[in-house]
Amino acid sequence: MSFMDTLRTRWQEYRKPGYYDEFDYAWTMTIDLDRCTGCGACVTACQAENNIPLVGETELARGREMQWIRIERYWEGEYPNVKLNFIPMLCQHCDAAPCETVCPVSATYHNQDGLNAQVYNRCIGTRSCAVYCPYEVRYFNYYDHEWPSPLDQQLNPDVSVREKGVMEKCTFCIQRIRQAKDTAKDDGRRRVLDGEVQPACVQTCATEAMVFGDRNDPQSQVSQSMNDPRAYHVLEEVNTAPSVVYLKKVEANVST
Amino acid sequence: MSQREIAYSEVNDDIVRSLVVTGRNYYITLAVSILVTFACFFGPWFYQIQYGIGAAGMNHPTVWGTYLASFIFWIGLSHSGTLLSAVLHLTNSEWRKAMYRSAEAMTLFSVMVAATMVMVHVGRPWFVHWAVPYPNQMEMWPNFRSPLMFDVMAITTYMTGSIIFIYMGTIPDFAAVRDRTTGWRHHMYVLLSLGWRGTDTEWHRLHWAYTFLAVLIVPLAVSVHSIVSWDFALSIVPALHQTIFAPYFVVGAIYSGTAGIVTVMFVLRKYMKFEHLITKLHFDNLGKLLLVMSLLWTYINAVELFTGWYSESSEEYEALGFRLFGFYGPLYWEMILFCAVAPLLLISKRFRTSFVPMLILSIAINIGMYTERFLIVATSLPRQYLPDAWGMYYPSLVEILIMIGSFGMFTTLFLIFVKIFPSVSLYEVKETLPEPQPKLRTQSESGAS
Amino acid sequence: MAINALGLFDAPSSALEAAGELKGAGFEAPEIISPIPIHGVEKVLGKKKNIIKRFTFFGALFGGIGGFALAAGTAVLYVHVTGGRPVIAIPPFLIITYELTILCGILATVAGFFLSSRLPAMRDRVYAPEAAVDKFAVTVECEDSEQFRRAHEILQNAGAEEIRELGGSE
Amino acid sequence: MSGIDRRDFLKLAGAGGAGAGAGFMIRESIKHPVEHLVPYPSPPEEFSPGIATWYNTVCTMCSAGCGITVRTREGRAKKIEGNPAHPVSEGRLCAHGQAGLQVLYNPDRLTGPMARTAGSEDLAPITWAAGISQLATRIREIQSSGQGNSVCFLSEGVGGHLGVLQKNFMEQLGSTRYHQYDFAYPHTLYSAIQNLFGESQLPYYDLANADYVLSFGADYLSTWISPVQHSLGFGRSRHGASGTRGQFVQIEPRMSVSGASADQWIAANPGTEGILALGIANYIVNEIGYEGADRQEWVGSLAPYALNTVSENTGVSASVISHLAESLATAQSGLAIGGGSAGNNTNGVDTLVAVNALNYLVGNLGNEGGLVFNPSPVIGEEVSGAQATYSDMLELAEAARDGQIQVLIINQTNPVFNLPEVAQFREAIEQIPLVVSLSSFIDETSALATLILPSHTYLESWGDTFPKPGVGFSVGAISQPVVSPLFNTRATGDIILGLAKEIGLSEAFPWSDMEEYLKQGWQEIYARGNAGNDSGDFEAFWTDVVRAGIWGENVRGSDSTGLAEGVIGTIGVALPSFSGSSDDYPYVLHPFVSDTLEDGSAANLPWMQELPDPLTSIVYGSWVELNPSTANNLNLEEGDVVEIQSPHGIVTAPVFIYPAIMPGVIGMPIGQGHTDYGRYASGRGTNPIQILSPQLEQETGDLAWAATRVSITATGRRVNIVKTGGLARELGREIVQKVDAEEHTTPIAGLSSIPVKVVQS
Repeated sequence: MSFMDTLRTRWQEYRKPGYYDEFDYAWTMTIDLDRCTGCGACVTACQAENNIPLVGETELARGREMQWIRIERYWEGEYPNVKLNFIPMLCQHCDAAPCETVCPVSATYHNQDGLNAQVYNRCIGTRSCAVYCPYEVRYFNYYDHEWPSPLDQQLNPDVSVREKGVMEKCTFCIQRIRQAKDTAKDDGRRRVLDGEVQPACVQTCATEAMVFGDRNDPQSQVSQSMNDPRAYHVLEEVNTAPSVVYLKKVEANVST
Repeated sequence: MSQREIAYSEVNDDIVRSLVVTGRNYYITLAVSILVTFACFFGPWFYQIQYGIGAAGMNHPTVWGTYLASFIFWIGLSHSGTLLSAVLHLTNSEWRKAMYRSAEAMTLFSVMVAATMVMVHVGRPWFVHWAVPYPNQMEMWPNFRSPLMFDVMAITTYMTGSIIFIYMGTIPDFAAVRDRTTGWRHHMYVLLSLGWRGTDTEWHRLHWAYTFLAVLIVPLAVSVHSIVSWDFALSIVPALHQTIFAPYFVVGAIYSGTAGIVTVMFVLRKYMKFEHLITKLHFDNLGKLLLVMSLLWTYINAVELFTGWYSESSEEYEALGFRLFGFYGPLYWEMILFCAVAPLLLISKRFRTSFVPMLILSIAINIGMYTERFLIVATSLPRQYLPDAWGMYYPSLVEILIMIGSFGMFTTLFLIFVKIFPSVSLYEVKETLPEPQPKLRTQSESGAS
Repeated sequence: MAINALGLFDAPSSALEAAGELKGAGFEAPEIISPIPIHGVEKVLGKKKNIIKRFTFFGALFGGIGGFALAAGTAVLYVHVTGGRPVIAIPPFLIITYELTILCGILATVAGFFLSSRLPAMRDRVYAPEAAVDKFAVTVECEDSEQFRRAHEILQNAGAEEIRELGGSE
Repeated sequence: MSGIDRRDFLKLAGAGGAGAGAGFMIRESIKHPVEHLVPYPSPPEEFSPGIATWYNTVCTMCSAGCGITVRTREGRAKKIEGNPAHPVSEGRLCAHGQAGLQVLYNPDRLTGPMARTAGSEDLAPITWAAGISQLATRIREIQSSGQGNSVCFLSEGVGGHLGVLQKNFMEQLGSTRYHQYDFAYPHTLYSAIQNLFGESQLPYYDLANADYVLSFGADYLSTWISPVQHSLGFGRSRHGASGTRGQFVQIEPRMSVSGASADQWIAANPGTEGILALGIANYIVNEIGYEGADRQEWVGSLAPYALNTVSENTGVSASVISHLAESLATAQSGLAIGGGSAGNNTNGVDTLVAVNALNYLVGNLGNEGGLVFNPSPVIGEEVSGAQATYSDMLELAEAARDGQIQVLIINQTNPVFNLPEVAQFREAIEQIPLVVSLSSFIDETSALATLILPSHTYLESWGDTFPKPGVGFSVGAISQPVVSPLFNTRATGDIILGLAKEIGLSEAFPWSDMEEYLKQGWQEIYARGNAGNDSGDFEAFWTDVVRAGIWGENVRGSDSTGLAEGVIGTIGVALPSFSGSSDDYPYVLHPFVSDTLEDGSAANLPWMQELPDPLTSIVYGSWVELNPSTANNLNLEEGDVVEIQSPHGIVTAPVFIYPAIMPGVIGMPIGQGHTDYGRYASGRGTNPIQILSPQLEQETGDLAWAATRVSITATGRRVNIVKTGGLARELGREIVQKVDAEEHTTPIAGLSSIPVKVVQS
């Protein structure tokens, strides 16, 4: 191949949008809204796994909550025909993530697993990613958080403790994914098995509303779950191609 | 106009006097503004560096606050100076010449203050150099797809361009002042004037270099504020994600910049005793420009609201509704009053040529424009797609102090400027005066005839 | 050892006249030092070549190519996907290109200005401080005192208020 | 938070300058990472640095007894996860279970024994030897004077061998005063099950296989009995474990988490849930046609519960009642459960009898998707009756006031907080000369103690748990210490054994520590030879059980499908009686156990304080829930501080407008309002238990805590309720999308709207 040909091939390669299709894994989560009871176990599990700081009442009053996964609640109707719908909201790991393009220092990007990764050490704290995120799932460290001793002994050594001025968000428990990949490699396997890795929220969910896995594998539980006709994306109209798929809540016909 | 005939030497005298003779008022003002800068800007900022951005009132989801509003405000204020100067230079407007120097200085210092606001805004300002493309060990380069990176490039270019533009135009003046000063000032001006003599070749080169710079700077200035607007418009935040944003910001910038020039002109005229250099003509012309800008601005605002209403989407409705009638609703109507209604007074020529009313209006316009920037941030971000994530944002004391301090910093820089740079262009003012006629020859000829 | 003659005039027209006469008398490159640019210099002293525009053009061209190369090159050096965009994403990179075009254009213009006007000057040159206020000076380099005398005469006839003899710059 | 006070701020502001600024920046940019993750200087042998070790044990954050796996690194517990082998939780865990780490690592934990010397207000640290001997000396004195019964032991709900140990210890002392006290203990449910089925154990509700579940007041997904187990069942039922998607109906005056997750939420007048249940029963028997042999008996006793009467009493329309009855009866496996506020009225037992009778009528006893009876616990049957009702506690207080109690030992329970002010329990405790607390924290009750002998947390000590209710067969699990003790504390069992030795009861308690005692106890289980001991000798069996974190045997409970003799004739529910007149106190107070803080015992866990309440998103505070129309009538808005006055006291809290509460009912969460209990709990919100009237449940004598009437007065003050949520309305944005149940027939079918890419690997 001549130099020009090489150049042309490379050019075409680099001009191909969204080549995350070719990633090693495409980690995906489905959340069945028909099962979610809004209990909040996922929230606490996430806090425990990912060293999410305690914010305190005064800071919460100033609107500085810090929960990588949160339960949103939406009321419908008025008393007595009133309904409450829960929806867990976490980083959607969008394939066309608005947050990634806006970071001037590439502190957030798409990694080879199709995850939306956040590099804490690289972050300079412009907070523009949080503005660009339509799901509002990016959280900022407004100051150095403290773990009064001995609460600090609980901190997970696999996850870094973020300093002030750094943006953070759900990672799909990337430390667990890393570990599973290492185990697979040690066992001489090419790929992580389905169900071998689960983020803390999925693991703890008592109604089994959440399923996590690789959608590249058509046999995986999550692919099956995505096959459900109830599958949809939240805020589909903003076209972010999320990796979190929700299954529609089922509304029973209650004739009263 | 009612401009009195003045001689060339008088111009030199005036300017050199403004540089060398310094009254007590100047020192008091300078001391006050330095004090304000340190007490309100640097003090709180260092506290914020120590504590974290939490010292400001930002929260989830309103992660941007007054710092960014101030940033846009100062960038906007910078727009009239260099841009106006360049445009008027290219169109050979005579009336530009007495005012463009200070207008450009305003540009320069507002860009500087804006750049500082970026430092104040980011969470880890000590790593802000990572946003600059330079070869490094980590082989990490900034993300050139980011609108914020466009900002970095555009503002750097604009700042460089503005510094060069103002400096190039001042070289002959430095030379003129060089010859009239002594001591450390003389040495400083020797350096600053670069050995300028004023030969015909130098004038010729300067003219062309200056013209090319002007040609380059006009599209640059327009691009800078368009790019700043894309920080917002490229997001998908309701009420920010609007195609009208680039012209909206450019028009707003020129609008507030022009108003800023009026304010600065008034102050210079009054306190530097430039009554004969800065005249009603300038205020009249600036007033006309302000009126045009105000109408444009009002139109674009109407378009913005119309787009939101026409979209029929709950997101746009709620965000615009919150801006108009929410907690910060009164500020919105204040902005409309100051920026859309009050400027209609400019239709009257009597108003345009009265100094004090023009000063009041120009300050009001800039208050309104600051409000606009504040509202862009503070009323859009709290009302986004997921209602359960809605929140409210109230500026904290630190933020308000830093906002006040940024004005102090601007004033300080400007006060230092007027003592170093001739704040009115010597040679261009001279150009506007009638050319000196040869006296001796005339006498001898008349005697002969 | 050259001598410079410098005549001070109080009006640009006189200075122009004097310069024209000097040029007509065979003096090489008489210069006018003035507080303001004088209109019509070209007619008297001939049209000057303007090389700044080339600087500006090539500077901008360099900036344009370099800007795109910077954006695309660094993206290719360290490939990571953001937002599902191509590695070489044309629209955003065009903005970088645009800004760097202007930046390099400006810098090249300044460089062109300095080079072509021989600034900053490192040594003393012929100069009259009054020419920065309201006088117009005409200077010419004379090879010997004879030439200086002739120049003096021409300047005198043109109506110079004062004529100075200044040391050569060589 | 970063340790800057105002003085520092002023200093900084004064010292400000560009140079100083550069200094700040440089310091920030070159500083070392904060070293939160301190490794051991010299690591113990059990672990390798950098490699996680998992230990199976049991969660004791509530009484459900879920199995957990604790992940440890470098000898520190890092994460609690569910134990997949444990049949109660199947690897799942609730938020409280997760927060167990914060019990272990709580900064307010007591670090060693302390005593209050005479005349001093402060507690001074002492040695364990001194503490134990002080207590032992006192007990010996009392014992030798033959007043053994004046020693009282008040524990939290403890089962298994620790419970047995505690009870035996008290028996050896000659004391009958061994009590356990948990605020939310379902006395009425036990009573109802006993009355109706003659079973002493709570049954297992097989939610997973049920396809129509009627819940009367039981917040089974969040706070009631065994939430994780119920949630698992709920999820599986929703996913169609029984063949069709399960439907859930919740009947309660204020929507709970279970109500929010149900398909249908029905508000019946408070206390009339039993009447509603009997109305449904009546409809099933008479209209749908119940064919049992005892039909006539039912017809007779259900006669007063005609549709119209029931509708009038309950406020639920006749069509709804008949619809519920039809759905329940025609469902493949319909299930009715009752508890929570329905069981805490003056007619609590009758109500729950009526509710559970529905299960009999639809014939699901012992069936899949129905009500399965549990066998008696392997260990600790004798402790089952130790739970004190409100009347028992009143009696105890009375005895204390009379000077009949010389020593009170409190183990992790907090009656001062969990009993209404009118019980005057604090005053009673103050009369006791020696109050000893074994609690890990200074809570309101421990604060009254003169001697504090802090025990280990459950993650540091040996123990075992036999979950109640079980899963239809016998299970048990050993809890083992997963970390070495953090502080100078001791396991409760060790304290008792040590005490026994000091008193001179070595013969009765020959074991050196709890582990040995436990092993000896498990010898008996091993000897049953029923399951799990294929492994050979006892040591192997023991290691297997400890390692697996679960033991079970295939012994079912009673498989009778009948009722206790003659119970049908006694079925009937009276209208509830409320304290206070409806004129002076127009609203019924509906206190509910907080979804995040339980009965207040989790209030010292910062994760629980920061976990938004599932229904309101409120954190760190108390609130008063009002129906929008009630609030409108009273001209109140969110954040208005109101006084809630009952005949027995006043509490103040801010108003929260809650769309799903009956207009005549006022909801208040239990859990906040601590005056002690550490930095995260104390001084936050109010405790509605304080103002409860002493209305008793007729049969059990327990407090009918849903039977208080109150009035509201605005104070004119306003506060900002701290909550994480914004506007809880969708505004037509289709965030939570829905599909009609009829369209959604099978759980997995058809093509997805989101294509799945096929990649060869």
